This record gives sequence, C-alpha cells and structure tokens, in this order.
Amino acid sequence: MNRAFNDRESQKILDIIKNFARKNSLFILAYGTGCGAIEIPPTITSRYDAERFGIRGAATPRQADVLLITGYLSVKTLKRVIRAYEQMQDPKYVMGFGSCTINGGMYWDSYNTIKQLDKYIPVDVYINGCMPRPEAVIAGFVKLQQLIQQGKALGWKHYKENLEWYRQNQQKVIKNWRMPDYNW
Amino acid sequence: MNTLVVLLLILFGGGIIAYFAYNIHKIVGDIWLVLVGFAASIYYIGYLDVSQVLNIHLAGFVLTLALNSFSWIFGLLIAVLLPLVALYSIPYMKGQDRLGWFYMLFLFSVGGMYGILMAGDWLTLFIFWEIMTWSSYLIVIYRRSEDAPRVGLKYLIFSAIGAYSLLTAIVLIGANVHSLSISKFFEVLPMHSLGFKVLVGSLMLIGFGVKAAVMPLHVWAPDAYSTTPMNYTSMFSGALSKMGIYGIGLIVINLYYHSGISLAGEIVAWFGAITAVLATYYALIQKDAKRLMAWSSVAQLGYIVAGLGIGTKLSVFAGIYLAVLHGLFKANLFMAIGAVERQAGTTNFSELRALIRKMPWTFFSALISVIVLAGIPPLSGFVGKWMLYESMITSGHYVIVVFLFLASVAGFLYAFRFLFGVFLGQEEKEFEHVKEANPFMTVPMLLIALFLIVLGTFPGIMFKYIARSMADLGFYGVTYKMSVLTNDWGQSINMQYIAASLVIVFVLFLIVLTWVAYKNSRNVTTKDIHTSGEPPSEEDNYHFSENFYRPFQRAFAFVYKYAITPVYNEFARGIEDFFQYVRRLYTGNAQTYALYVLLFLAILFLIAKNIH
Amino acid sequence: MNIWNLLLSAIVTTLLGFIIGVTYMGIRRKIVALAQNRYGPPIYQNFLDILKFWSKESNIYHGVMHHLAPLWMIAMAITILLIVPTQYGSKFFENLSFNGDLILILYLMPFGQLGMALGVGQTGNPNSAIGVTRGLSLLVGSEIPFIMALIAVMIQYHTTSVTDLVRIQQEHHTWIMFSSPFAFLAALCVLPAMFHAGPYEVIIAPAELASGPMSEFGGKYLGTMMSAGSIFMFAKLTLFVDVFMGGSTNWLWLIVKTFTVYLFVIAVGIIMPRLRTEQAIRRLWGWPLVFAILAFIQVALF
Amino acid sequence: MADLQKENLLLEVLKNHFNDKIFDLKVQRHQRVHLRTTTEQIEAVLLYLKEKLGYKHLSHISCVDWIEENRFELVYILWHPEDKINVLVKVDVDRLNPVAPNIDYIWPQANTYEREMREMFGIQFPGLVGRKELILEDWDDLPPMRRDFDTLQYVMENFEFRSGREDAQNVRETIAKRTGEEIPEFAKKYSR
Repeated sequence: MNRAFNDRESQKILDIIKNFARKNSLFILAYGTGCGAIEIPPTITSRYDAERFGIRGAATPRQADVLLITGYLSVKTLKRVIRAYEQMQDPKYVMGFGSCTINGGMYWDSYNTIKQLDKYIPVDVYINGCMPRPEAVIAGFVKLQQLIQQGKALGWKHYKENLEWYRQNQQKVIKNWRMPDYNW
Repeated sequence: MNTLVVLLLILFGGGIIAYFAYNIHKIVGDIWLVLVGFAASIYYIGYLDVSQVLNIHLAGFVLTLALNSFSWIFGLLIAVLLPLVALYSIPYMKGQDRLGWFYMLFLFSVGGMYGILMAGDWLTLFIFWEIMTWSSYLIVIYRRSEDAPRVGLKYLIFSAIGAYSLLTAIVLIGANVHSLSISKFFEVLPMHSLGFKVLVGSLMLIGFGVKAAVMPLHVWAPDAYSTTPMNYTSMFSGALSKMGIYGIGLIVINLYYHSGISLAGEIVAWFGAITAVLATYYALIQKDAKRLMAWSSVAQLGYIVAGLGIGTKLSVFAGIYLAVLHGLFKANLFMAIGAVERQAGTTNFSELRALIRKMPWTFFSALISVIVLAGIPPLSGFVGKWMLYESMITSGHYVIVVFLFLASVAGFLYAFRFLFGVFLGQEEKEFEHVKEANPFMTVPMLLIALFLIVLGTFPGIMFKYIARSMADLGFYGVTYKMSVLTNDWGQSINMQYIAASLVIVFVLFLIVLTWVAYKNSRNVTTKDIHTSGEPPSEEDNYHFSENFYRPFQRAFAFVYKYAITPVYNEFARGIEDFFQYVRRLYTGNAQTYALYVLLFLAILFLIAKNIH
Repeated sequence: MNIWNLLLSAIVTTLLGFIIGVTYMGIRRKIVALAQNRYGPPIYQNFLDILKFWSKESNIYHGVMHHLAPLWMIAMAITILLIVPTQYGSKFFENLSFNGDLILILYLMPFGQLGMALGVGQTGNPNSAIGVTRGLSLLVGSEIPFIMALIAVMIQYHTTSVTDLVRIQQEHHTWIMFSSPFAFLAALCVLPAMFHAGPYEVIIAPAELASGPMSEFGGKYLGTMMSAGSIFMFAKLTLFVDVFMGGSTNWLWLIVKTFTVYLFVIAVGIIMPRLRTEQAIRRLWGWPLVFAILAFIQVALF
Repeated sequence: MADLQKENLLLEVLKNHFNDKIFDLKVQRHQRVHLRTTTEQIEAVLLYLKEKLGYKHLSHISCVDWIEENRFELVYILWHPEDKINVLVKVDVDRLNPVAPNIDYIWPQANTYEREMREMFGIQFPGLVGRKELILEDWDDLPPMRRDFDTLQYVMENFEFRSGREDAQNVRETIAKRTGEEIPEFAKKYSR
C-alpha cells in the first residue's frame, strides 16, 4: 500500500487525476484593476458562459485558484495584489490581461504603474490585447488548462523558490513595505 | 446526634469561624473555607441519614427538620457546587477586602439553602428562607460598586414581596389547617375549598417565584446576578435560584395536580414559557457577558418552571433534570466569566476580543457549558430538552412547546454571541498579556464540564436519583435506562448510538484532515484575513461586536418595542420610590429590617390566632 | 443489530448520499445555467470542485476551532443521514433510524451550524461573523414554522419517530401531504430557507459579505464543507420526503421524490430575488406561520 | 449668436464692486466670464460671487503649471444655476513658494481638490484638514504633476521595460514626418 503511493508510476497517475480536477475547476479571483474588469462580466455571463469550463467566481482569495490582473496595475494596487496573491492557497495561477500587464502598454511612461507584472508575481498566462475580448480571455483560460494538465503551470512553486528575488523587486517599487510576514 | 443538625452546624459554625479565620490571615481563611466546603459536601453525600427527623419545640411551635428524596437532589447540587466554588474562590477573591464577612455570608446562605431543603414545616422553611435572602442580599451589596445599592434595593424589595406573600400563606395555613407541617398540609389539602387552595398556592408561588425569577418577578435577577462577585453568582444562579424551583415543584405538583386543579399548573407553565421567550430575547441584545448570562438564567429557569407546571411524569422528570443541570452549567459559565473578568479585566463585549488562544481551558469549559445550555446533542442539555419537549407534545401542550422552541432556537443566538464576544474574533494588542486563569479556577470548571459531557451519553447516572425523588412527589413507577430515553407514546432514542455516530465520524475526519493538511499547514494570525487586499495596520481591529443582531432586532422590533418596559420600568421605579419613602421611616440598618420582618410575623400570628 | 452490518450500511448510505447530493448540486448549477440561457457546467462539476479542493497543496490554519469547523458539519450531516430512514422495510439500510426521532434531528441540525460558527469566529473575519449572525437570525425565522408543521404531524399520528411516520404512510397507502395539507404547505414554504437557497441566501451573499461564513475557508476545509453540505442537503430532502411524501422502499423512488422536492427549491431560487434578513424573517413568519396555525387547528378539530 | 447681456451685466457689477482688485475681465463667449485676481483677494471675490451673486456651485479647481513663467495658475470654475453662467476665476501662485488660501469653508468640496493639488503640485493650503495622502501612497519624490518632474526618467530609474519595445516610434513625430508638418520647439520638449 505504502509502496504504491511512493511508486513513481502511480504518483504520476495521482497527479494526472489531481491536475484534471484542477484544470476543470478554476475559481477566479477577479482583481478588477483597469479597463479589463469590464470584460469579466460578459465572459462569465450568458453570452460567453465561462462556467462551462468550470470557471467560477470566488469571493475570497482563500477559495480562489486563479488571480486575474485585469489591466494596468498602479504601485498602490500592486501592494494589495501581492497580499491577495499570498493569501491564496497552492496551487495558484495568475493571468495577466492586456498589454499593460505585459509591458506597460499605453502607460509605458507613467510614473505610477508597473511595467512588467511578472517581476512582482509569477504569471502563468498573459492574454494579449488592449483589452482582450471575452473570446481571447476564454482562449487564455483554455491555454491555462492545457498548462495545468501538462503540469507546467508552476508559477506558485517558482514564487516560493525565488521569493527573495520577488521580494526585492516588490520592495523596490513599494517604498513603505508594511506587510505582514508569511511563514511559507 | 442528628446528622441534619450536624450539617447545619458545619455550615453556620464554619461561617462564623471563617469570619475570624480570615481576620487572622487570608491563607488560614482559604484553607478553612475549602475544608468546610469539602466537609459539608462529603458529609452530605456520604453520611447524611435521610430518614432522620428532628423536632424542636420552640415557643409553642414545632420546628421540624427532615429531608426527603426530592429535596435531597437539590442538596446534592449544592453539595457538588460548594467545594468547587470554594476552590474557585481562593484565587478569584484575591485582593478583596472584608473577605471574612463575605465568606461568613456565603456559608450562611448555603446553610440557609440546606435549611430550606430540610424544613419539615412551613415556619422552619420561612426562617431559613429569610436567612438565605438576607445573606445573599448582603453579598449583592458587598462590592460597594456604583449601582450596588440600587441593585440591592431591587433585590430586597422583590425578596420582601416574596417573603410577605409566603408569610401570609403560612399564616393562612396555620389558621386553617392548625398545623404547619408540610406533609400534613398536602395530605389534608383536598378537603379544603378551591378558593383556599388557589389563594394559598398563588401566594406561595409568588414567594418562590421571586427566587426562581419567573417573569413578573424577575426584575431583580439580571442586575443582582451581574453585580455580585462571580463566585457567588455561580451559587446564586446555580443553586439559590433552585430553592425557588424546589418550592414551585412542591406547590405545583402537590397542591395543584394532586388536588385536581391542573389548570393552575398550566398557567404556571405558561408563565414559565413566556419567561423563557422574553428573557431569551433580552439576553441576546445585552452588551455585557454577565448580563447576558443573567438573562439566560432567567430564561432557563423559565423552561424548568414550564416543565414542572405541565405536571406529567416525564415533564416533571425533565424539569428536575434541567434544574440540576442548569445549576451545574450555569455555575460553570459564571465561573468562566469570572475567570475572564479576573484575567482580562472586563466582561464587556465591545472591549473583549479573542481570548481563545490565551485562555483555552476556560474556553473549553465555557464551550461545553454553552453547548449544554443550547441543548445540542450529544451533550446532557439535549437530554433534558428532549424529555421536556416530548412530554409536552405527548400530553398535547403543543402551543406551549412552540414557545419553548422559539426560546430555544433564539437561545442559539445568545449562545454564539457569548462565545464569540468573549473568546473569538480578532485579537487585540491590549489582551496580549492575558494568561490562562489559575488552576484553582480552571480545574473546577473542567470537572463540571467533564461531568456534563459524560452525562450526555449516560444520563442514567442522574436518572437514578431523580427517579427516587419523583416518588416523593407522588409519581411512582418511574423507569429509566442508562442512555435510552423513551417518551409517553413509546418512541425512544438511544444516546449511545447518536454520540457514537457523531464521535466516530468526527474523529475519523479529524484524523484524515489533520493527516492530509498538517504537512503544508500555514499558521496565520487573525489579522491575515480577507480584507480585499488591504493590509490592516497594527491599530486596526475589525472585530464585530456592535449591533450584533441588528437584523434580528429589526425583524422582532415589536417584541422589544411593546413588551419591554416603559410600563414595567415605571412600575419598578414606582416600587423603588415607594421603598425609598418607606426607607426614610427606618434607620436603613439591615438589622432593623430583620426585626420588622420578625415583628410582622409575630403580629400576623397573633391576629390569625385571634380570628380563629 | 449486527455492528458490522450497521457499519457497512452506514458507509454505503453515506457514499450514496454524497454522490446523490453532489450530483443534485451539479444539476442545480446546470438548471440555473439553462434558466439564464447558458450552456452551464457538466453535472459532475461539483465532484471536480471537491476533488480540486482536496488536492490543494497548502493549508491555512487559523486555530483549533477553525480546524474543527468542517468536522462538526460533516459529523452532523452524516449522523442525520443515518437517522433519517432512507429505505422503508429494508433490513440492511436500517442504520440508526430506530435510535433517533424528529426532535433529535431538529436539534442536530444546529449542531453543525454552531460548530462552524465557532470556527468562523476564530478566523476574526468580520464578514464571516456577520454571515453567522444572519444565519442564526434566519434560523429563528425558518425553524418555527417548520417545527410547528412537524408538531402538528406528530400529534396527528401520535408518534415522534420518522420511521413510524413512514410506516404509517406506507401501511395506509397515503401521503401526509394529502392528509395534513396545511402542515405540508408550511414546511414547503420554509424549505428554501432550510436550504439557504432561493431568496434566503443572504447568509453567503458573495458580493456583499464575501461568501459570509466560508470566507476564510479554503482548500481541504472548503472541500469537506462542500461534501458535508451535499450530504446534509440530501438528508434534509430525505427527511422531508419521509415525513410528508411517504418515504420510499427503494433508492430509485427516493431519488425521484427528493429530486422533485429539490426542483421546487431550485425553481424558487431562480425566480425570487434575494431578501434582506429582516424581510426574510418577516416573510417566513407570514404565510408559513398561518399555514402552521391552520395545521394546528386541523389537529385540534379532527 | 445669443446676446451677451447677462454676461456684460455681471462684468459691470464686478468691476464696480472690486475696482482694480480684479483685472483681466472679459466675456470669453456665451455663458463664460473670465477674470483674474490675486491670492489676497481670492476669498473676497469667491465669497462675493457665492453670497451676493448666487454662484452657488464650485464646479472645479484646477491647476496649471506655467513653468516658463515660474508660476502656478489656479482656476476656480463657478456656476450660476439660474443665470447659467460659468465664471473662471484665475489666481497666480508663486512657483517657488506655492501657498494659496484654503477655501473649503466656502465650499466643502474644495477640500478634495485642494488635497489633490497639495499632493500633485505641492501647493500648500494653510489650515487644510485631511490625510496627507489622497491618491498616491508613500510618495517621496517631486510632486508628480509638476512639469519639472521627468516621468520618463523616473520610470527608467524605478521600473524596467520589457525588451522588444526599443523600435517603438513616437506617434506624433511619425505622423509629422509623413505629412511634412513642423513641430514647434516647445512642443518637442514637452511632447510627453
């Protein structure tokens, strides 16, 4: 019995089952920053119906699997996003919406918005566009599902392993770092 | 020597010696108090001879001391509580002055309670009743807090109403029955007229109802329970109020049911049910743990009175069971509140926060007591509630049972309010230094809690004594089993299976969940919660304590609007004013009052004898 | 009673209750989706959700009561399912149905809620505490008409046992919903509130209270809680069917009956907008209470 | 066009009341009157407009950074609900020592605008109540809306661009090149 669980082959089978459940049940925590917040309602309601992929809104970070950063992120909101991300439970995934999260987009020279989201939190999937339409959002979700099934959506592990690097970047832009410590 | 007298001597003599012992040194006094507590308790349980009777001839009256099985069970409750409360008192009363005075009164009031239970005639009962009332009154005003005089006055005036109506009833009995013996009185009662029975019964019920805090006479109770030092309140609410229940039990069963006026008993039950509902509704809007539990006491006593008032075999059984149980868990709860008060310095819900990590044992015993209070299976409170409801349903009292259900469902609300307000919620820096209470305080609480747990699955432990006491009330052939409860229609539940099912599932999932979740567990503080991402600063506290049941209050605004008391307060204020006026005639000295009571007694007797 | 038989039947009943309950919840999501002109998730979606919650790697621990919170729920749910008779006449599926009665079930129901409320309290989240106070307030609203309906039935048939009620209905080939219609109506009116569904979902109100009591629970805790909720839901449906609709003699018939009742709950939930707590209590104390009083009058007269 | 009777009347009234304390009075167009005053007179002017002439509503206070002339210009935009006239009251504030009177006792909503200007331009309003931070958090650089605050330099120092943006073209310059348009020198300098 014990061997069966420790055995490499069966471990893999267990992982496949787990990943199948994970990919088909994505609870999203929509962090409504910027203009992307308005793309979420059509995505999850009647017209585009994201629930058929098992995508469902979660009320709090504790219940959520996917953190959606829907648009530009000012330094002030970044602090809240980091906190919300760290309150989520592993495994957790991040999706960046629109060009603002990728390279700053039209806010490329704004003193108050970050330019690369993945320097501060690990991003699993970026969706291009300004803003991406619901079709693109769903395509992004499908991509995320593929990554989860293949076991490649490991941003949360990456974050844990490189916490110092992330902290350094975060503390560079957030001047007054008054965040509770987390025991990983 | 007569064992009954020995017990009284232990308590009253112990009280007087305690006064001097505390004047020598606190430690001497503490040791003496615990000694007296354990001695009285062990003597009562182990050596007391129930069959003994003592007649004292005094000034033409015969004072009888005799114990029966019905009063024995209330004595047992006192005997269980007394040593535990004595242990608890040692750390609780540390730093208070006039300890000798306090403990003398404490032991006197316990002695008074035993005297009441032993009384074989109405006069003895009345004498001990007054001893108990006076000593408890002096304890109520012991703390010299701001509102102690007002509260004491309230308590005194209601006690006086009770005492005078009791005395009037006794005089009427003396005049009409020519004997003050309690058993004789119940024997000859069926021969008397209906008017006499109703009049004497009502007067007696007023007298006992004051102590049992039945609705029209409850006004003193919330104030007095919350003002008194908590170690005495646990006796006050736990044991002393049961003296009223004892009296009501005697009257309702013997006077009403065994002489054919069961309607009066049902009216008593209705009073109990209304008390339960309204007191519950007031309990859940209280802002202080003490006052909440004080109102809760009133509500719980309402259940017991309702159970006794219905007067079927099962309901009286349930009433006595609940009475003993209420004595235990409410004493435990007041002890827990006392521990919180001592450690955290307040019992106000708006100040207290999240003591669970600081005082885990106090929390545990309070939790068990609250579960028992709410009557949730598989603990012992449910057994009493089940018997009470089933007895009412099977005897067709379905409207009254709805009222009791209402009280009990609303009881969940204040049960949660209490636990949340004191022990749960967000942690506050102010209470970081708080530590668990002294073992002398926690161990008695935990002992009671343990007993309450065991009693849930094996209520038969206590049924034995209750079944015996039922015989003294005229209910013969009461059968019971260790953990199977049966109602009058023959349906039964088995507490063992229920408890086993709950415990097995609980433990099974506990093991699984702990095993699976333990490895990657992250311990977080109460600040690390979902606050929409905003990191709370040091001084922010999101504890939820104000307007706790606002929607409920809004929905039931009519209860609070019409049933509470503009009228009632006026009434109380009027009585207080009246008493203030009367007070001016006297010296304000307690002894003078006692003298007046005795004078009144003497005069009444003279009049009664002359009329005859 | 053979202890091994009891254990085996308990496990089988629990598993069946779990599967049926979770499937019902999936069907509910599907029906809600169809009503909103959506395709909706597959009906096994809730299995995946529970499995996903159980396969969460990390775990957030707020304290002992928080850890125990879902356990009170599941202990209560499974015990009620074992007490409620699922199969009339079946020796194997007897479970604990002769060891409990209606009053016990009514008092077991808050066992889980209060246990969860304590765990919720320890997290220190004010939203959760507000949700709990709403839930408890609503309990006063829903419990009283329901209890009155049950008391009317109990007095009419001179029994407090669910098993006896099922036996009486099966032997007389009638359903209590026809013989005491007012009690049935009263119970039916408060049924959505017992499920915290339909207009009475103010407790979890995701947009307002961040899912209320559950807001600090995630991962395995939430998974356990969802499983317990499903089992509890099926147990409540079975209780309703047993008391008012004659119980059943096989699982298929039980599923048909319970699903019909559940369909009613879903339909009400889709149609009605959410009520505030005091509105909900007032509504529950409106017509349901009138029906319950009529049921009492019926009992008193006939 | 509509006649400017009301506007001219207002101009007359103001001119008579304040004489030389206000200057630059003109009717810009239909329903819009423009005037200029000093920081010493601004409260009196605003109070007079509000209490006596019925300009009850303060639509906005905005600030313009005239870095070449070394001054900030505060623009108080008032509205008369019955006469339907906007009055633009302009005040110059020294750029090196930017202090303007606090007027939130006249219109409470001015508080928010003033806090924003304090944060974004560094203009001080003596007696202004409210938390120091309104929109920004933990900001310790120059007030970011000042024109001498170089946002691009700030961005370069604090953030990193993702590679792949280097060939990004200046839209204005590209269009100008295509159409042969001449971009003036000042526009080039502050084209961002």
